[in-house]
Amino acid sequence: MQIELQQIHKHFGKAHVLKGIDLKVDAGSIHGLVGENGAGKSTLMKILTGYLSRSGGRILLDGEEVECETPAAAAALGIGMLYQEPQDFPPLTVLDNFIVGRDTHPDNHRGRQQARLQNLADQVHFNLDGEAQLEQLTVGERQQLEFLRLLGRDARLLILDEPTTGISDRQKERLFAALHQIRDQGRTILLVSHKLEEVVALCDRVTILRHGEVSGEESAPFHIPRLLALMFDQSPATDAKPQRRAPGDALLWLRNLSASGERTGLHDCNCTIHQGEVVGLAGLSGSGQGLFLRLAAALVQPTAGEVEFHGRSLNRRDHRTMRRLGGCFLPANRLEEGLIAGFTLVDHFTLALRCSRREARAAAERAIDKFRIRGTPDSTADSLSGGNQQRLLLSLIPTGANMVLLENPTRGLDVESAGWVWRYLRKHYAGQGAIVFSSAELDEILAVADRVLVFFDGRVVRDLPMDRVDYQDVAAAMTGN
Amino acid sequence: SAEEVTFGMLLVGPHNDHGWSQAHYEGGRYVEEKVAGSKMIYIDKVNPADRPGLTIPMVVDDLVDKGATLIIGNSDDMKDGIREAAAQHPEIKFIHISGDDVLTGKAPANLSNLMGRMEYGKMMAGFVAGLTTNSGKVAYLGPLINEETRRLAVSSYLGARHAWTQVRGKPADQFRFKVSWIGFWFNIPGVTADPTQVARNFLDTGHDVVLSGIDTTEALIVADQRRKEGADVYALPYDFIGSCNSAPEACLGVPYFNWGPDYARIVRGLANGEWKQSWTWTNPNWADINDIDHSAIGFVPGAALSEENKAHLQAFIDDLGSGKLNLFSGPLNYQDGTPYLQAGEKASDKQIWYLKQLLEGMEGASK
Amino acid sequence: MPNLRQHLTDTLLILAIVLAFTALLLAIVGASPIEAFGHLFKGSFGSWSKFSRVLNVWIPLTLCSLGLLYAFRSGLWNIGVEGQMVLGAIGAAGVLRWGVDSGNPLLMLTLALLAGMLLAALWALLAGWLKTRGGVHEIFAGLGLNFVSMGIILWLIFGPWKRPGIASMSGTEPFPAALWFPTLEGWRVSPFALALTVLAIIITARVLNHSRFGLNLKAVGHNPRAVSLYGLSPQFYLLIGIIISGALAGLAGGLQVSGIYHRLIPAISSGYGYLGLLVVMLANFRLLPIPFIALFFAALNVGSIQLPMMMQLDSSLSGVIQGACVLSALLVFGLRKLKRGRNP
Amino acid sequence: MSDLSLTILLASVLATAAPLIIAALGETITEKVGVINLSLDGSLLLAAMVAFMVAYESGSFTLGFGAAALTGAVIALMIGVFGIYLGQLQVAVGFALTLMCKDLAYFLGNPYSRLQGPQLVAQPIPGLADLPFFGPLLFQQPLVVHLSLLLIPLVWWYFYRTGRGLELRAVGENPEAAYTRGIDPRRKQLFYTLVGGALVGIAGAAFSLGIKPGWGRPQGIEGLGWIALAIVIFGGWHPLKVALGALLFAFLQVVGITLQSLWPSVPAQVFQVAPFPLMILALLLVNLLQREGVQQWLRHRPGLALLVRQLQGRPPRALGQSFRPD
Ligand SMILES: Nc1ncnc2c1ncn2[C@@H]1O[C@H](COP(=O)(O)OP(=O)(O)OP(=O)(O)O)[C@@H](O)[C@H]1O
Ligand SMILES: Nc1ncnc2c1ncn2[C@@H]1O[C@H](COP(=O)(O)OP(=O)(O)OP(=O)(O)O)[C@@H](O)[C@H]1O
Ligand SMILES: [Mg+2]
Ligand SMILES: [Mg+2]
Repeated sequence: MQIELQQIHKHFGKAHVLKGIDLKVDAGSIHGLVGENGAGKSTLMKILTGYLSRSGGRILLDGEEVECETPAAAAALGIGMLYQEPQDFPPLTVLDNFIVGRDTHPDNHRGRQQARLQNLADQVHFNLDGEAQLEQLTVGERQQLEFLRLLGRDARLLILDEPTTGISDRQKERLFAALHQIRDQGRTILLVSHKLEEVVALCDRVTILRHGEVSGEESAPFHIPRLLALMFDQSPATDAKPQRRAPGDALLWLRNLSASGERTGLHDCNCTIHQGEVVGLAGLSGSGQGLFLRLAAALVQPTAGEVEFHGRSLNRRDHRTMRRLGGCFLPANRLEEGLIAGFTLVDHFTLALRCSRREARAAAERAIDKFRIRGTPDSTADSLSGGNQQRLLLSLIPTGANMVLLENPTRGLDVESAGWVWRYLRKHYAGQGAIVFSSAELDEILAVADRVLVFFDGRVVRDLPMDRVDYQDVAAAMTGN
Repeated sequence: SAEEVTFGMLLVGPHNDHGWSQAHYEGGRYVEEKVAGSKMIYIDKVNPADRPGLTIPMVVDDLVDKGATLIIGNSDDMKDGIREAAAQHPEIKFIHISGDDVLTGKAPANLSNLMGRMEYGKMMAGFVAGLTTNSGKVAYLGPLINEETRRLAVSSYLGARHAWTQVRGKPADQFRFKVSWIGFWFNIPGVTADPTQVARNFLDTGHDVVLSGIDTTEALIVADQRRKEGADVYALPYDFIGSCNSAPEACLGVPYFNWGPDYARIVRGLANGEWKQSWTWTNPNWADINDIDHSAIGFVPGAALSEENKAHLQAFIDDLGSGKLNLFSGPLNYQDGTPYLQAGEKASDKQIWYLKQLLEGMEGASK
Repeated sequence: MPNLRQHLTDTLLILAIVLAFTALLLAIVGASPIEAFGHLFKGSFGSWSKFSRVLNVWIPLTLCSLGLLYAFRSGLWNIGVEGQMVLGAIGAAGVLRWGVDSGNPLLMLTLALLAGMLLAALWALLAGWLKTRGGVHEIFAGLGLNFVSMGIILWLIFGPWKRPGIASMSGTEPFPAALWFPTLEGWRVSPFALALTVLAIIITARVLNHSRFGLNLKAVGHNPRAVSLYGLSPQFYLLIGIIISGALAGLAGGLQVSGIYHRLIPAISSGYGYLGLLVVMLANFRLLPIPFIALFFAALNVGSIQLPMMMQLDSSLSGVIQGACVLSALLVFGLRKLKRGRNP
Repeated sequence: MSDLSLTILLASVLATAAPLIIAALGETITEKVGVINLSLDGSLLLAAMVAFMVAYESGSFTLGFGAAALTGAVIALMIGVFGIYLGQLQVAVGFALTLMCKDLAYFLGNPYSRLQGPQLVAQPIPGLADLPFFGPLLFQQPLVVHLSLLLIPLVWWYFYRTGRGLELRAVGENPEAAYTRGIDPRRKQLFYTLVGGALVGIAGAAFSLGIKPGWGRPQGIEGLGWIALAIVIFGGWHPLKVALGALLFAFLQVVGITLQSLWPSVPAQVFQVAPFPLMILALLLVNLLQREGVQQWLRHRPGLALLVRQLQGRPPRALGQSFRPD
């Protein structure tokens, strides 16, 4: 099946996420879609399967315009998708999960379905127990099951959004072999991935998205540095980095730390953060950086190991202890975890500074001025644009903080503001303490950090001082090489 | 010269409850019919559960506003409220049904107490039950425990025991009389025992006649269900002359209140400017207890009562009326074995009114 | 002020739906809607004595609703107000029983209200604790505790606290008049209780809308995940919210005992807790409309007695109207939400 | 207890439990698909009134039961439209409906108070009724008892052995995922909410036409709706355990009366209120057992762990949340 998307637009409320995407996929090919976090890949695919509505644009299958208004309609057209976040039913059994749905074989005979499942699993050498509870499976195994479902359907177009999360290399090989086989049957595959070497190994053609726009299209054979260049903004070198100081005393210890959560969990992490350091956490999203920051902030309790801050163990403590000792955390999903929708700037300052409303208003005015927040003291947090929400969060960091943990701190900021923010953060917090931040943009990390921790699959795979960092090496480590 | 009297009636339950409140309501209607120029204004469901926030003095204010010069409160529960209202409206006359404020001296001068001697009705009900039971096991579905409910249960017991031992000549030790209290005048799920359940339980445990002491007719309905399923069981409802109607085939009869004559007497008196505070405990009209114009209480035999037993009942009523028979005569012991009446002693009104326990021979809680 | 206009149209719309629905019901039972509404109105605002009766309902209803507002602010559905009110009544009655002969009625009344608030707050804390620690949803914890409190009050009235010799629905022995909250001549409402309620409204307005505590509470209700970043403990505020909620319900219960019934009766809570939930929902969880809606509901409760007296209609019509108000409000708010969602 | 034969006791339990089982299973269906119908206490009452009214006027049980089912479904429809499609809090809608339906029942039912109406009685099934033990237990019961007993395996079978049942559970767990698989979760939710509501209506009719025949104020079933809701939780949203919960409650009620006469000193309220603290304790237990520490402790005690797993029930994940496709 040949797919053509024309001028697809998508707005989420005020956010313009897809800005006129054109995409053409040849029948019987494996087409790759790559781009940095938040580029709009998943959104585009969800529009194609009818899960999301589109704000504008046309979809053509084999030259004919189709609507794709619901997943059911898309399924009827022969489109099937493996979602990035597993769309399944953890409390049900594997077999139940395999059966349920109007998009597949309308046969509820458990014996026959079990046989089908077994048969499909054998084809790709997966190993799944039909009677197991799905929630006891790893995310990788859940993805495998979803993939088998998809395989078992007569879908002419298979969309795979990050299908290789958490599966072993052997299984990956089998999966790839199966994908080649499917392609050779004449079916079309759209593969969304961050992992460039997979894309390179599998795809016939690749489209690169950046900030909701198509930034390029390449055909095999691929040149990885070129793909990287199309994916990430090559921001002009930030002058935020002053003279590197020698790290001071240790502030934060993480010992044999493990925790569950996110996609991968965190496994056996050891490191020490010293005063004066600016540490960047690199890695694909959901590789454990978020969990690392939350563990350090005592927002999540470890399943094993220990966090120690200023010589005090944070196990069994909550964030308030951390905060009293000078810690501070800024989450990436600002409105869910950081700001309080419906609360004004003044409200936020009242909460954060524990002061009177008059003082809070003054503080809010100062912050608006200083951080160039486009809003008034009485604007509510949810009425601010994404970038301004981020500025508000930054302005709420207490002045005396000595351990600032930031998750994607400049997300949604333009390059110039980002530069200003980093100068500000360095000036005010790097001296009296340390800054630890994650970022989806490797360039930012390389530009700002004194030290880089590279995460892959829930593990810290590199811990490098800046002078030993090599762009290619880190990018490779991030993608599992 | 007679004045026109508007009287206000406070009914604790719904006016059409086929029970206690309806009996009062019909009494009021009787007055309207018989006493020229009289008019009733009633409010039913006067209880805090049904009418949150309503207190007796408030309702009385309202009725007085509407021109009532006599207020009748039909529930024991209104005791304090009526007394309070009476103190606030000295020019208005009050009747509290089933109360004892006049006896205890707490009542202001414009408050009287009125009650019918349902003890006789209950004796008749018990008597009929004792005549009819095959198993010798009679059950009493009681509401909550207080002096009034105790004396009614005891009266039933005395009547039933009399029928069993004296009329049928059976040994007293083969007779069982069981009382279960549901905890309230009607069912409140999650709070009271479920009367339907209790009645079933009675029948399941071999009792074949159930006397109801509560406001609603569960006992009769359950007995009727069981009859339709082939069991030979009966029940007697309480309070209202028409109570048997909801299941005539299972009904042995109903002891009922007939408030009309007393009410008419009082209203007529008021119309003529007469009022005397009194504590009145009215007897049935022994000549004809079912004489609607003269008897304060009555007993309607049910469709299920055999002709033979009807005759026994009539004789029993005659004996009670003539004074030949007084069931409240000693020797009688309380349930815990302490003496209630010595041999030959006859209970005074106060001894009956303030009955402290159930009697020896009855099963069930006294307190 | 597009906001004000929207509120106004919403209100009118809700009223129109309710009027139409009620008129339909009355037509079904063959009664004249005009007459019924007339009686409802005259029965509640027709005279001072009637109006004072409305106020007597308004007081506990408002107190419960205010309390509920605290719980809702912190994100909890405190359906247990009903039981908390009962416990408040029990606490107050306990103190008054104990202090019958103390010779210091003012002290006793104060103590009674405080004890009622304390006991109710503890009862609420139990529900809150079940929620935060035990993971038991507050609706079921609250409901279960409501039934338990019903069991306790009946047990007290028919057991340890029963009147000498008898136990009845009429409750415990009434307290001597010295232990009643005094009322003004011709009024049936205690000015003290009225003042207390107005005070509660003012304090609640200040606390919820103009204090840091209120802000913290609201923050927890809005986004429990974010507040820990501001150094607040969400659990603490949840508990505080429900405790205040309970204490206000307890105050209402205490006033019922000391100001209205002058004794403990089984139905002491009169369903005001549940009705309060409706009031708050109809107020769309805002403070300002609460006293007015509570007044409207109280008037319905009081005026509805005229229906059986004058028209032989069942007075449960008032409850139907109250429910219909909330449902049509939910409908109107829901449609508005839908419209907003469609064209942002 | 001595006077009471086991058969009769159990037969009585079955009869008492019948409407509760029907109502609780109805609510189980509703909640299993992710919707919470909190209006049970009012729905039961209104349906009971309508059933009595219709059966009284028409003399037909079928019409009575049908009208009650319709009543329950209409109330459920309000929950569905307000909660599922308009995105209002289902709990709020349900609660308002609870209070309103109750008053509506008394308002409209007033003229039918305490009339002698039709009532279902036990129909001994020829042949089977004379069996020892099982005869009186199962075959001398009113039809609603059979209905309730049939419904238990039926619901179980539907939930766990049919494709539609699987879809139902899937929607209740994760409507988004169901949506991605071509199911319209909102339509499913509305449909099963209506089915559940209709069953609740039938339970109401079972009261006023069978188990507690008649209509009046108080009807004597106020509060049972809350109990049914509690039983659903107690039963962990599993039809068999829910039915067991209803039977247990009925058993407590029936035996409570016997126990009361055995221990007259214990106030009657204790036995009546018992189910509620029991429900809270059950919920508490279920939640505490899911704690990491407890789970770890249990890992070394497989026997106990198995028992705990049986006890555990988890609400459908999407319970009470409204799903709205983009
Ligand atoms: N439901 C939503 N509401 C609002 N914004 C959304 C929503 N879903 C996605 N977005 C925003 O749209 C943008 C594109 O998201 P999308 O999930 O398509 O990115 P992606 O390219 O798949 O990223 P990743 O590699 O992290 O999966 C992001 O900025 C995201 O925050
Ligand atoms: N819900 C709202 N209510 C009121 N004003 C709003 C609302 N949402 C956004 N705004 C205002 O509209 C303007 C544009 O918002 P938008 O989110 O499009 O900004 P943006 O260009 O994306 O900015 P940024 O680069 O900071 O993300 C901003 O001034 C913002 O404060
Ligand atoms: Mg994505
Ligand atoms: Mg923006």
